[in-house]
Amino acid sequence: MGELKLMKGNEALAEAMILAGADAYFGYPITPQSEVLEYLAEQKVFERTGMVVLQAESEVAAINMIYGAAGAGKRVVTTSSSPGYSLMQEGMSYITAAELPCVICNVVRGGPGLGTIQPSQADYFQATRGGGHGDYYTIVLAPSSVQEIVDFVKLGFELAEKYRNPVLILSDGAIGQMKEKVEFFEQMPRRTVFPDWATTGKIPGKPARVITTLNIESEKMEVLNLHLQEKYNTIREKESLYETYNMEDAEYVFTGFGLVGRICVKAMEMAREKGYKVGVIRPITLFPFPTKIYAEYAPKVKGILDVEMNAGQMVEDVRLSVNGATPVEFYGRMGGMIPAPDAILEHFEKYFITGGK
Amino acid sequence: MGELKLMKGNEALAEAMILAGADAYFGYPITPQSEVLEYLAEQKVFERTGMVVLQAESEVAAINMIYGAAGAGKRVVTTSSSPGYSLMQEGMSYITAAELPCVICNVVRGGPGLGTIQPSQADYFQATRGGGHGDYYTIVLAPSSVQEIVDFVKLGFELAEKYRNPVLILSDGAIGQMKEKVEFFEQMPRRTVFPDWATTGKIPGKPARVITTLNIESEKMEVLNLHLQEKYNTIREKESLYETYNMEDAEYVFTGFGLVGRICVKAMEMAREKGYKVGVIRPITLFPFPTKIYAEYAPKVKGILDVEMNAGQMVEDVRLSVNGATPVEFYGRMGGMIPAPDAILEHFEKYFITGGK
Amino acid sequence: MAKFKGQVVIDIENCKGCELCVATCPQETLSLSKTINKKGYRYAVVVNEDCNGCANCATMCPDYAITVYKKKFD
Amino acid sequence: MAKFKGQVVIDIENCKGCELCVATCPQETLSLSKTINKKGYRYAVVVNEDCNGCANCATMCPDYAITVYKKKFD
Amino acid sequence: MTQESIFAGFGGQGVLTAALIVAYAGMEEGKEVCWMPSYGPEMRGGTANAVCIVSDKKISSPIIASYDSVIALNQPSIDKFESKVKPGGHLFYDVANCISKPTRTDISIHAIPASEEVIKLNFIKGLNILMLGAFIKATNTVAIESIEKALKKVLPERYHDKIPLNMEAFYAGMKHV
Amino acid sequence: MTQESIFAGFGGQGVLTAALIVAYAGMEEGKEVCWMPSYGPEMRGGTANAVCIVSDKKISSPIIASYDSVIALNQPSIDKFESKVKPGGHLFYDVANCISKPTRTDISIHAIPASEEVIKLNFIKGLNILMLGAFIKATNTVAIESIEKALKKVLPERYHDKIPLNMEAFYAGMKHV
Amino acid sequence: MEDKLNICTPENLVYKKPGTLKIKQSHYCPGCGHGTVHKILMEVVEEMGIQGDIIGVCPVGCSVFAYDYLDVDMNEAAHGRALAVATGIRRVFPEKYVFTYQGDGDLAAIGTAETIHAANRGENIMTIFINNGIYGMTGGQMAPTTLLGMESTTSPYGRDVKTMGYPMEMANLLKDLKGVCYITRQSVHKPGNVRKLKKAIAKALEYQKQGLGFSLVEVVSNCPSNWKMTPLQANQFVEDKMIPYYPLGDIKTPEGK
Amino acid sequence: MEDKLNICTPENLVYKKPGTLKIKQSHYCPGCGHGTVHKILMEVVEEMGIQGDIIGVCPVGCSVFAYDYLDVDMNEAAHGRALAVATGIRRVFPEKYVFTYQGDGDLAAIGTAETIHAANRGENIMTIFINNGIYGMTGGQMAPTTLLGMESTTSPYGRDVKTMGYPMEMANLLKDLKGVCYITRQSVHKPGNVRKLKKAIAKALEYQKQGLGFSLVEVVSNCPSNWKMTPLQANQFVEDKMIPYYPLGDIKTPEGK
Ligand SMILES: Cc1ncc(C[n+]2csc(CCOP(=O)(O)OP(=O)(O)O)c2C)c(N)n1
Ligand SMILES: Cc1ncc(C[n+]2csc(CCOP(=O)(O)OP(=O)(O)O)c2C)c(N)n1
Ligand code: SF4
Ligand code: SF4
Ligand code: SF4
Ligand code: SF4
Ligand code: SF4
Ligand code: SF4
Ligand SMILES: [Mg+2]
Ligand SMILES: [Mg+2]
Repeated sequence: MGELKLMKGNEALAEAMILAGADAYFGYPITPQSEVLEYLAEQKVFERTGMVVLQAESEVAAINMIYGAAGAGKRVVTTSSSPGYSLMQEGMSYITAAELPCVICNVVRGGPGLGTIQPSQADYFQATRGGGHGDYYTIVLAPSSVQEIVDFVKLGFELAEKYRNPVLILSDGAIGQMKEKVEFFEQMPRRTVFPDWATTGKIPGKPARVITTLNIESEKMEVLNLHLQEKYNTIREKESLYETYNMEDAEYVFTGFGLVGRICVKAMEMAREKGYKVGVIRPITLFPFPTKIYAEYAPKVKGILDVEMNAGQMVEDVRLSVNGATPVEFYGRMGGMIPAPDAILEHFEKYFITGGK
Repeated sequence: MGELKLMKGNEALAEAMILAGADAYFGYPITPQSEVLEYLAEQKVFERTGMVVLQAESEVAAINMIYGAAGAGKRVVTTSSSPGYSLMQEGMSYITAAELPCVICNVVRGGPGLGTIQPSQADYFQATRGGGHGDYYTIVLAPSSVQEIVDFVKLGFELAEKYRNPVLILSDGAIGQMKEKVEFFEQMPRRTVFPDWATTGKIPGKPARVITTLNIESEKMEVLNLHLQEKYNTIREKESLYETYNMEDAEYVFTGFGLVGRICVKAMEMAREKGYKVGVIRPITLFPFPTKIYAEYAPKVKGILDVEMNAGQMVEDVRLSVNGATPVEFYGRMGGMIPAPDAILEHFEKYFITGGK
Repeated sequence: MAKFKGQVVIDIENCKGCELCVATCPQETLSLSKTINKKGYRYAVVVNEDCNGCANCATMCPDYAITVYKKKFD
Repeated sequence: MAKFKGQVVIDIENCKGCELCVATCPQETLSLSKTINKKGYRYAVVVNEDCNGCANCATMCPDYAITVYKKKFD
Repeated sequence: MTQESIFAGFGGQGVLTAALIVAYAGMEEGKEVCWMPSYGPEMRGGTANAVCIVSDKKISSPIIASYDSVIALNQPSIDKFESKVKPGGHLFYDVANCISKPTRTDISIHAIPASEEVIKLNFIKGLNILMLGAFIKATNTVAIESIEKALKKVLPERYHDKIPLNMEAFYAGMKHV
Repeated sequence: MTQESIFAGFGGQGVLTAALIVAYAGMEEGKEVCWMPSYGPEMRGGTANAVCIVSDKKISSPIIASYDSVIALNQPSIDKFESKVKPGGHLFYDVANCISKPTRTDISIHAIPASEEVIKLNFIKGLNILMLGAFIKATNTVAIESIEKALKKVLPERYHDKIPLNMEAFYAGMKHV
Repeated sequence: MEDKLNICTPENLVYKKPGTLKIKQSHYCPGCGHGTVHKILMEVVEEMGIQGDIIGVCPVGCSVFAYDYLDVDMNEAAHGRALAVATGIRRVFPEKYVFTYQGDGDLAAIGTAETIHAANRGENIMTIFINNGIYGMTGGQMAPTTLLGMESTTSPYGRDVKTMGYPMEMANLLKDLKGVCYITRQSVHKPGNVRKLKKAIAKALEYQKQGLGFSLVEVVSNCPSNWKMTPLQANQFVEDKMIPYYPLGDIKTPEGK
Repeated sequence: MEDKLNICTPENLVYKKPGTLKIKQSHYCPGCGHGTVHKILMEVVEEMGIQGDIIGVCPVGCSVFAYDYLDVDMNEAAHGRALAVATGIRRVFPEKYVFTYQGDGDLAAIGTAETIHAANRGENIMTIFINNGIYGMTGGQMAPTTLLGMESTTSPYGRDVKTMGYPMEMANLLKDLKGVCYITRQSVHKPGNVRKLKKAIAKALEYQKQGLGFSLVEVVSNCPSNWKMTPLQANQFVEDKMIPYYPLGDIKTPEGK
């Protein structure tokens, strides 16, 4: 096992890209994720692995550089934060329609608007419902620790290339800025053979490759859509990930993703100390959402408290999953505020014990 | 009552803006909505009402021109179609955070990507869940006829100004292109007094006005968010609109928005001819979604068939509304295809009568 | 003194009748047909034998519907 | 021959000790304090009486912390 | 009574206009109308069509899978829409623009020598109006006077002198039903 | 054992570094650690703080509402964090930087003449390390050797000659607990 | 008749469609310059023998379908983003030839930032810029390059400088950027011009081979359909109105103009 | 002592903070040029007596908080969109004065298209362009204007022309656009320059009053914090390195340069 490092989430993210054999990074500075580009620049990655790094003129340009390099069959990645990621929505729609594998990380900050640079989870809808136009989904991974950020870069490229679909790592300002112990995987080689759909230059005797998202005839466009939907269904079946804690005897469930998932565990520990049988479900993939695990436990528990750093977004997926089988309550903080474990416990008691509200 | 005109949805939309006393239109050409800007240009609107019209260099510029002019207290409007509206997502987040009234129309085409220019409803998630970053909602009106397009421009400005919130008219390529009889409202005067928050130039003795979405301290940003959420709840309570047809004795419900709502009515008529007691619920506001009417009928019916020109988006709101009280099935066409009445009937029989699936 | 003789072959189904070749021909060798092709366009036809093989027509053709041959006679 | 006499008033709490005024003063009238203000900055102080009221210091001050007076004596 | 028709042909043959004239005529008579064109990016020589619905009652769906009448001005349109005529409905086509004849027996098929007639009238552009005449004669969707009024609305001022000529083509079309 | 501490002061006083040293030292000892800084846009003279958690078991939440120890290098930090010390916990503050003293009685309060000491040592920049010394002495969160190792990791090469001086400040801090 | 027939033999062939074009009838309107430029570009690719070493990018615009005609690896791009997409490809494949083929709406309106920054970075890319003074694909709206007084669907009474600004001269705008090695303006309205265009494209690719940086080959083209003219009238308009405002010739060369 | 005290009287006042600035200490770092430019701009507004007739737009960047200091109606703008926002205001309020206050990252990177098109349309707007060769707000990343070899957090080994392109000279890029009436480049590193800047801003607003179109007042400024220099060192760097590359003076005037 590799040596342990103490590293910022954003720096670990950048290091993991290099180790994953990424061919290129295109990005634009924005707090709280500028350390990614800064780390890559400082590392002289071109000398390390031949990876190219470019500070684009904007997020719109960056995501389209990703489209170009991914279309050419290379392993590419970009990062941004909320306002910047909003500017990438047209590009995301194109990348998904063209089925180009790539990894994007949104280090979410508090919106809407310019808002604050403090951590938030208010981009959940945008991440899981496709903020861009058309019927598409990006695979969404929600890390809760610096270690998971590293692991999800590797997993992200694997899923992206397996399904020819972009993978979004939904981080936040806190995970991006905090330092934790982290262990890295071995340096992976950069790709030398490219997928046959990639535009690497026409191969004599074979038809020229075309990367396009245009289908003037609706009939053809519907065929593309049916294909995409089939792919999404496969992903729903095969790739959903989650973690549970103390669910065996749980009468109540705390649930939250990313950093909040961890805070829920702490709140659960506090609740158990007070004698409440609480368990935790932490979704790891937000698309596909781990619907089954909620559906499975819903009939067995007295209620679910969903906690988020937003006004209530994932809670819709939780409700869709339990489909009325158990009450689902919500507690959230907004605009960069982080729910503390004791506040979670307090709201739990309010909703489910003293039955207030 | 004014004389009846036979007009294209897009042209009627443009004419309604003029009559509603809009001060400015900023937009960028894209099929299938370019007729809007073209009609305004042809009409010499500046001579008619003093309204200014500008073809922006891009959709990103257009939405920010809207931000500027709306911030200055003027009545402004823009239109686009799917890829263009995706580029406006950062701007929408800013406009909503700054609470600027304005009307936007997305004449939806089939995505994702460049896709097709044929009609679609695949931008429902983007419209109702805020395609941009942060916790925000735009009021969404879904016209099903050329007449409603006209009515909703007027209603749109009223709601936008009442709540200081952008209003999105979610049209589609078919409604935009088709001609129907339409009756217009009287020419309304352009605003001459402006809201006191508007940056019209500092008034001596009063503090200077500031339009901003920035709140470096999370505490302040959370206050803004709480205010916005409170506003959205008021809107949910007060402004939800829908239409029902033959629900009195309905055993089954067809539901769909916009053009599809009308097609559902035709399918319902065909179903009734075959002896099935079918009713129709057509949501008019997509945000706020008319949850109550579904919740009210859910226990009384044997099932709901939700029909959309997408892979299944509004169906999530229907399911959240009925919360398991009755089965909700979905039938949709994608990529610019339009579900025909007989196909709806067929799927209804498959799901609920012959009990297939 | 050497004399050049040219000849053009026109792919009439790909011709869209834009007339650019007709207008550019120094020898007035080309003209548009009375009849239309499958796509409904009148198409370019050779109307005299004075073609000198200059290839102006083919150079101008946006639908690459013209092939040109040229031979020197002396 | 006329002689100008100047005087500056420094808002020490708004001063950030950037020294731009100190460096630009032709009369070396300004310098930074040993002690710090509430914000923790050393601030500009007058160290001689040669001020001629040229206002260079105030012109350069990014924190508009300097007011300048000038009087003609003859 | 409701008449759901579709006019189809090459871009440039004026099928959209023909359908629009019917819509205007229907409006003249206080009927409910809906006109839905096919639309596409700027490309020449493609096929175009327009659905026109005229009805006494509110029109629910402008989207329909089968038609009371199909007016086809070229072969591709015959091929595409013959099967979509409702049983008992009408199919009108221009003889000169038809290579393989429609074959259905459960609908009334009208072979109109339209091209021939307009050449006689030396009014090539009148092809769409001539077919319109046949359609109106067979279906009585709207009155002739309404058509004449509609022409005024649809044709730009500068072509109003051509209205008599258009009506001539219209009557010529009626003759053949 | 778990130690949840927060180091707070003016930007430039080195509170983030002090907390980071503890985290590195904890890692040296194979403990679980988490370091969470406050962050903001490029602005000088603001206040900064960093949470440092050192524990024998997996750290669930890096977000905590109350602390075992608060190390406050200026008055605003004392004001903000005194109330957030867990009963029985520690509050360390620099006498010179304190105008109104903390008043709680259910926690052990350590008034450290840090500024005074570093002036004696003529090592103004050592303020943070000196406070660190007091904190470690009182809580034994990590061993002194680990701190020394951590310094090597945290300080850039070019400052390694300053490590002895830093340790001096560290020991000076310990003296006052 | 005799000698006419037998001169149609390979050794007498002087002009034919290049083999680097796919066999498919184009969707372009009769007389549209796009077809001519496609042909010339592919002639150069064929003659340089780089069909397997070149990657193209076509953004949306009438030429978005270029991939149906150009028999080389192609990427469609979102409106205005061709040079960002091409930069992505260029950076990961430094040894390939990369070109973009963009309209004036694309390159000079929504794509302005991408255009200027790719040029300023000196991306080793050739951009073919089809200036037809209009948005063709979407039905004839005003482009940044639309001439003053020229009618379009969004300037139906002619482009008015007071509210719509001046026709943009992109070649001029880019010429002082140090990353740019070659800028030339050509046309396809006469055989001689078509031949000059071919030389220009060959030059641009030659410079790219030498790694000299960004090159822009502007083609003053036409749009008969949206100009509401016959192809011949359109080319006359190019001669009489477009070229006087957009004069032809080299604007910047590596040798220094 | 005596006479010193009694000269501090209104009639002897020669310089004081303009009344058009709010009473709030700025968040800017010590010696930052933003503060000086704010002051000069407000002096002009005060002297022209247009506090009630001017509307400002500040995009995100260190000066996003300008609305905390400038006592006039202000609109914050998204990064890069200041000139789109200002165009929106300008078009609906033709009779007001409108200005934007933008950084180099904002105006020359993400906002390139908005900048060029507002200028080309000749929007009657004054843009104050703070060129400090860096992204200040976000902690010192490379800007389009960063000098070759200059270090930033994203060019830690100095800006390398091969991969990062050349420092962009926006004033030069814009000067040939016909919609532009006035372009000047000034600085605030010496009292004389600060006084020249004031004249330039006054001129620009004067031209706007006459409706002459777009004017750009570039200010070669500093960023002590991210340049990792003292304010004095930073101003020396402006003198020694920035100005040689970005020479001061008028680049375009309505009278013709
Ligand atoms: C984001 C976005 N905005 C607008 C459009 C619509 N659109 C497609 S092509 C085009 C412009 C075409 O003009 P030009 O680039 O000059 O190419 P041409 O067709 O004239 O060759 C526009 C506005 C789009 N597809 N995407
Ligand atoms: C869409 C978007 N991208 C990126 C950012 C982050 N950001 C804020 S300001 C800024 C640039 C600041 O530099 P500059 O414009 O030169 O202003 P300065 O701070 O140097 O005065 C950036 C990249 C943002 N807020 N929004
Ligand atoms: S080759 Fe020359 S002469 Fe012969 S037809 Fe063509 S243009 Fe005319
Ligand atoms: S130039 Fe080509 S397309 Fe045009 S008429 Fe001649 S052959 Fe036909
Ligand atoms: S006014 Fe002039 S002389 Fe007086 S202190 Fe300021 S700079 Fe020095
Ligand atoms: S210039 Fe202003 S802020 Fe700087 S030291 Fe002098 S008075 Fe203080
Ligand atoms: S619309 Fe214009 S540019 Fe497009 S193909 Fe037709 S003629 Fe060419
Ligand atoms: S970071 Fe730079 S630009 Fe921003 S305030 Fe500080 S010195 Fe000024
Ligand atoms: Mg064009
Ligand atoms: Mg800057």
